[in-house]
Amino acid sequence: MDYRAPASVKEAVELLALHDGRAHVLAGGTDLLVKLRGGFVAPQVVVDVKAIPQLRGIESDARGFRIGAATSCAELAEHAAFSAAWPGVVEALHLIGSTQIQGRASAGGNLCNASPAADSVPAMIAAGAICQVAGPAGEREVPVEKIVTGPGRTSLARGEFVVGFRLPKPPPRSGDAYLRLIPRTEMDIAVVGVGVSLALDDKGVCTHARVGLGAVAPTALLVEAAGKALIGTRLDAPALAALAAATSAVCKPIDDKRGTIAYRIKVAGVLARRTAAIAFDRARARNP
Amino acid sequence: MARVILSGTLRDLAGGDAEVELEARDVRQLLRALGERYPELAPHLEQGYAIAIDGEIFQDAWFAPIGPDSEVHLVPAIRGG
Amino acid sequence: MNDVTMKGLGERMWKVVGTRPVRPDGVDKVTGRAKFGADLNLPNMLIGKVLRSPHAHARIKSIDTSKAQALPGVKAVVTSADFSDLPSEFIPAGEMMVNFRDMTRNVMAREKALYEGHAVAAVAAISEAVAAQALKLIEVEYEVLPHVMDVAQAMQPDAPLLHESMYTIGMEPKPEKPSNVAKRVEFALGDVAAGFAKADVVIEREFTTQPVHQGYIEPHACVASVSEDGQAELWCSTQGQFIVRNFCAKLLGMELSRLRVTASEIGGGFGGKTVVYLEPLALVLSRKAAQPVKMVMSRTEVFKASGPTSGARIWVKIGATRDGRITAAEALLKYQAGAFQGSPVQPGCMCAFAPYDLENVKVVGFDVVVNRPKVAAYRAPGGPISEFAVESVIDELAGRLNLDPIEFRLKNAAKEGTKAAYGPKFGPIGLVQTLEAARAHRNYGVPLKANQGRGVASGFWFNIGGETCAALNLTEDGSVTLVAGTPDIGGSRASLAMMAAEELGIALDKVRPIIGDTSALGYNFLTGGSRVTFSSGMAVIEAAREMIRRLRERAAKIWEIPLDSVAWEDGHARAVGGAKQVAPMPLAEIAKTAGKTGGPIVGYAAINAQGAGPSLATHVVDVEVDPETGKVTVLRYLAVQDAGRAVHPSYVEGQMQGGAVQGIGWALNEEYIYDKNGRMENPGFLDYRIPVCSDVPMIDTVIVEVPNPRHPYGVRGVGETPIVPPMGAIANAVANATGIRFTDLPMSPPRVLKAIDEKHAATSK
Amino acid sequence: MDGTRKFKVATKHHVTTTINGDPAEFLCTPEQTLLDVLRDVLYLTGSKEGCASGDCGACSVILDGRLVCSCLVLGVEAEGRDVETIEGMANGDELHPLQQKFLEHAALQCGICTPGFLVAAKALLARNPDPTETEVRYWLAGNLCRCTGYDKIVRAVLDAAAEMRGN
Repeated sequence: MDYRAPASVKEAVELLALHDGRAHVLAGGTDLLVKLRGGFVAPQVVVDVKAIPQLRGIESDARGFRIGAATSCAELAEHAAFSAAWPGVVEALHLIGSTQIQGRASAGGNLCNASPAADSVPAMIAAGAICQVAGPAGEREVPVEKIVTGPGRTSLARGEFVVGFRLPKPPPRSGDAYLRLIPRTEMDIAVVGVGVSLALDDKGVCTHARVGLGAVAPTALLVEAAGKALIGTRLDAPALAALAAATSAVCKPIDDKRGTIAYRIKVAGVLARRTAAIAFDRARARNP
Repeated sequence: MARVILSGTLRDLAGGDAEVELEARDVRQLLRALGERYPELAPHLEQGYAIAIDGEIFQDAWFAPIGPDSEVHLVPAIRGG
Repeated sequence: MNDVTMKGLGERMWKVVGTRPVRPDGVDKVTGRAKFGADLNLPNMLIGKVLRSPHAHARIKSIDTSKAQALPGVKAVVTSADFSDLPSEFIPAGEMMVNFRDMTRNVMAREKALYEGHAVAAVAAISEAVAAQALKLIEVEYEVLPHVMDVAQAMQPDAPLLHESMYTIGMEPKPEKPSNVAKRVEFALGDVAAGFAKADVVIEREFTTQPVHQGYIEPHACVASVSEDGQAELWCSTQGQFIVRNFCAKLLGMELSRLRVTASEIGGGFGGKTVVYLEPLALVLSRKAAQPVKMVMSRTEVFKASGPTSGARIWVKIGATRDGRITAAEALLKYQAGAFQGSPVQPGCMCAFAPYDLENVKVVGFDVVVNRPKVAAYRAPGGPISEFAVESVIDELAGRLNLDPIEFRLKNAAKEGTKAAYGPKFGPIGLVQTLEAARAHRNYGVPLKANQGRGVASGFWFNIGGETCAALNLTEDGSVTLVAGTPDIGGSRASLAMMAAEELGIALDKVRPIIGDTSALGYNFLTGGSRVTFSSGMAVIEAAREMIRRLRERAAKIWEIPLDSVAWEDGHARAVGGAKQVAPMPLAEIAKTAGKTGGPIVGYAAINAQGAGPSLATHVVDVEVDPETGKVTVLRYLAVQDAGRAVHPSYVEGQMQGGAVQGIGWALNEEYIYDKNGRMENPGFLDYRIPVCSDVPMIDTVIVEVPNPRHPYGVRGVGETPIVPPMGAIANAVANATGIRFTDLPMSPPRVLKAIDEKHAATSK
Repeated sequence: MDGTRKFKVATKHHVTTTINGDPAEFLCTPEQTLLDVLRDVLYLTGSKEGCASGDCGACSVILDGRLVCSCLVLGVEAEGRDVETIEGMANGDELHPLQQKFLEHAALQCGICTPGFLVAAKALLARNPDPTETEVRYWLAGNLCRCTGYDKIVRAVLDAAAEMRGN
């Protein structure tokens, strides 16, 4: 195995294309190093993308935020403006592993590792994040929910990798939140994860809602029916019940060491309700 | 004579005798006497039994004294983690 | 808040015992200097690795190591052919008897691989990478056999047999066919049928527990070096360097004195480091390669090939009168032994009802082999499993009788003179005192909210003594080196040095304790059975008394007076009885002239410590259950325990707190999960969920002191009892929070939610 | 397969870095983790391997001011970086307040997890000099201890924080 740390996107794309399929992108390494150690992957080369300026840091402008794909979760969580704008995304990022993992893990890595249970992905989906993908044909933008196609699989083409994310500036009276269920309080993989992002009109009625759902299907899902259940409501009990039902309805989980099918389906609805309530409170608190 | 109480598996091996009286001034004498009285029991006695003499447990202690009126229990040896 | 309740003292003024000094090995451990198992490197050292069975049960038809042997950089390859077969012979080990025929098969599979992770071959090479490559070149031909994982299945007449020649011991009539049941044991007192007939209320329940791992953070590790003349050195992380020496010498056919074993600092054991895994392999590899060999397990190997303790099925039936007196109790325990016989079912039987004063008791246990790693001792081996079940039924009975759970236990508590269900009468024991202290504690009165519940459980463990040596060497400047033979897992160098300082009457910092290797002292049984502060402490006190006798002799010679005219007080020799008017002579002064007065002054004790007193505990826990997710949160936790005498109270509390949190893990989340092929699905700390810091509250403690009359300072072991009550206490708390009795561990969120939903479904019908 | 085939010697990288304030150089293969390098190449064995998967925290080090698991960092990634390990925590013969408080509170039993906890706690107090008990517990959730039940560790960290604030 070789190790390369290119300084530009172009150079990285070339390396990835050259070693087609046998090169592995290294961002925070918190998943990759475990796989290397366990012998689950044996790349010819690891391409450390952290030396590429575009992959690091947070920028903001009138339209919103751009985050470098390899920026560590700890850096993102410490960014005051980003945390204020997208608290749900930040709490999801902040739940990826321990403090130690936070110092290394990145949103790009969490997405491209393509685990159905990645914490940041449902929150990013709810937030309507756009993924910036670089490849031999240049850069393209893709909604975050279109990247992962199955456990361990992505839609990225040969030589492509994720360089960053765009998140819009949150509208007035909007809020987002993320909750997950784990057996302990920390250090576990989500059994269910739910991200909700919503906006209210000046009367407190929900005008926009997106629900992202993790760990209950081969990929994280955008649950459109769940969002629709909230729109036009003040998140009263029937609306939350409809939300829970819509969320549970799309679950296609498996029985595994982390939870049963029945458990995941039920808890997905419970968490959707609880997450929406938090997002709702945040939206109301963010009254312009 | 010391009173020796057998229970559970040991009692089965001793043909159902729950209690016997034996002449023994220490643990080794007791084990010998028991083994002679109950040949079925003999091979088990060297395998991890502790001796409770008047309530106090002795392990691997051949010369722990047994009084003339002592009550003696055979108890599986305990090791612990 | 941590409290110490003093009871029944008044015999002497303690100067050192009962204080909380900084431990003597502490600085090494906070600076990274302390050397643990994997921290030793020797010149010319090779790295050894183990090839392990991917199958839960398979006949090994052939092993071809020729390609691995031929790989450049590979220095030795071993299989079971490198170990002589040993006859069936039982000797005492960590928790009960060990059979060398089984042990040699467990360290290296012989005819069959009996569990996933069972060692099949091992290599030593110039680097870890080469060793790993060599493992891939070893060709093993397996015939995969049907496997069996659960005791109920394993006890079926048509179950796949692990050992074709195993016949159940303890069955009448003797079985004619082999089976997976190694042993039946029974303990009985009185007449249970008559007892149940007198009961007004009888409750019987079935329980299951899953295997749980000791979960020490340091993986097994060792370095072996065998020279061309057969002299061997072994460095390893173990709870007993002497038992490692004896096991390895037996497995390798060596003379004991030719193998010197040094115990490294040990990064946790909890019973799991009382057996050998890598050590004999490293020695054989080193003997073949004539170079030092280091071996370290990965975490995956630790889970798949070492530990755990038994999973079990338990049936308990208890009857009581309306006024709260238990009339009869009965239990049936079936414990997984793993691939070889030797589960802790026997101590499990003996502990089951030990906290209670009962006239009619019957407990039957079965030791059952299954295709899982051979169980190893785990903190009070066997006790937590049976006592979880018993404490659950006790609690339910208290509820049925409308009695406070502590009150009900007090009405039936064993005390001094109580005849234990397993036979003997107890000496002074502290259950009543722990119950009373728990009831008086502020935690017992905190009001609870919706979905919250409080649970109580008590626990018992025997504690042991055993063979022990200690040496005290007086140096010329009056400081003392202390050599103990029991590895220090949780601060015992502190407690031993404190007892030496107390007895000699000198300052604690004048005593420097170390753990000796196997050539430094006579035989020591291992660190286990909560025996170190008790037994090594007893040996240290005896060694100090011997040293004091010699100090008095020297003073008597110097003063030219008879020995019995010299007393030892506060670190000084004093002339007494008017023989001579001289100023007391401090220890340091006698030390300075020791060479001129007869040579170096030492104290040595070699004993077989008897009279270990049981330690009893009562725990009280408050939990909150999320009714929509089934998640249980521990809100408050109180552990009360009888320590006899707390030599260093901080480390006694540490045992209580650590055991409680291990128990929380056992109760709520820890379990071995296997797929249908008998392969473990969660062999790592990600999915084998031991409690993390944010999972638990502060663990409040109260130390009760009911001195053990058979120890010079009143000490009882404290290390194991704390893991006994938590599972029962938490199950009882969850029952009080939800109205549902949970009988299966762990009470993980899916299981709890399922029960809650089923209850709702039943009540809404 | 050919039993006599040669094993491939991996190309080693030359890495220049700073460890505990001192310049350091080492050679490592791309597969070696920073933990492997610290322990097996530089013989800084204070950082421990408990899991090699980032789940136990026994290998915690501070990399450019960030707390990380050294088992999840490649050795080559240390190039030009600043690494702080347990061996650099005391100031000469003066223990760090956290080290002192761990001793006073008996916040260790076996001690295998202690270096990781100390490094992690140091990183916490550098960012948050006055943490609550809950903040301490969540910050340290990536450090497993099987002996203490965490009680005395949390107390030691809170006490050290108070002392470092000058209370």
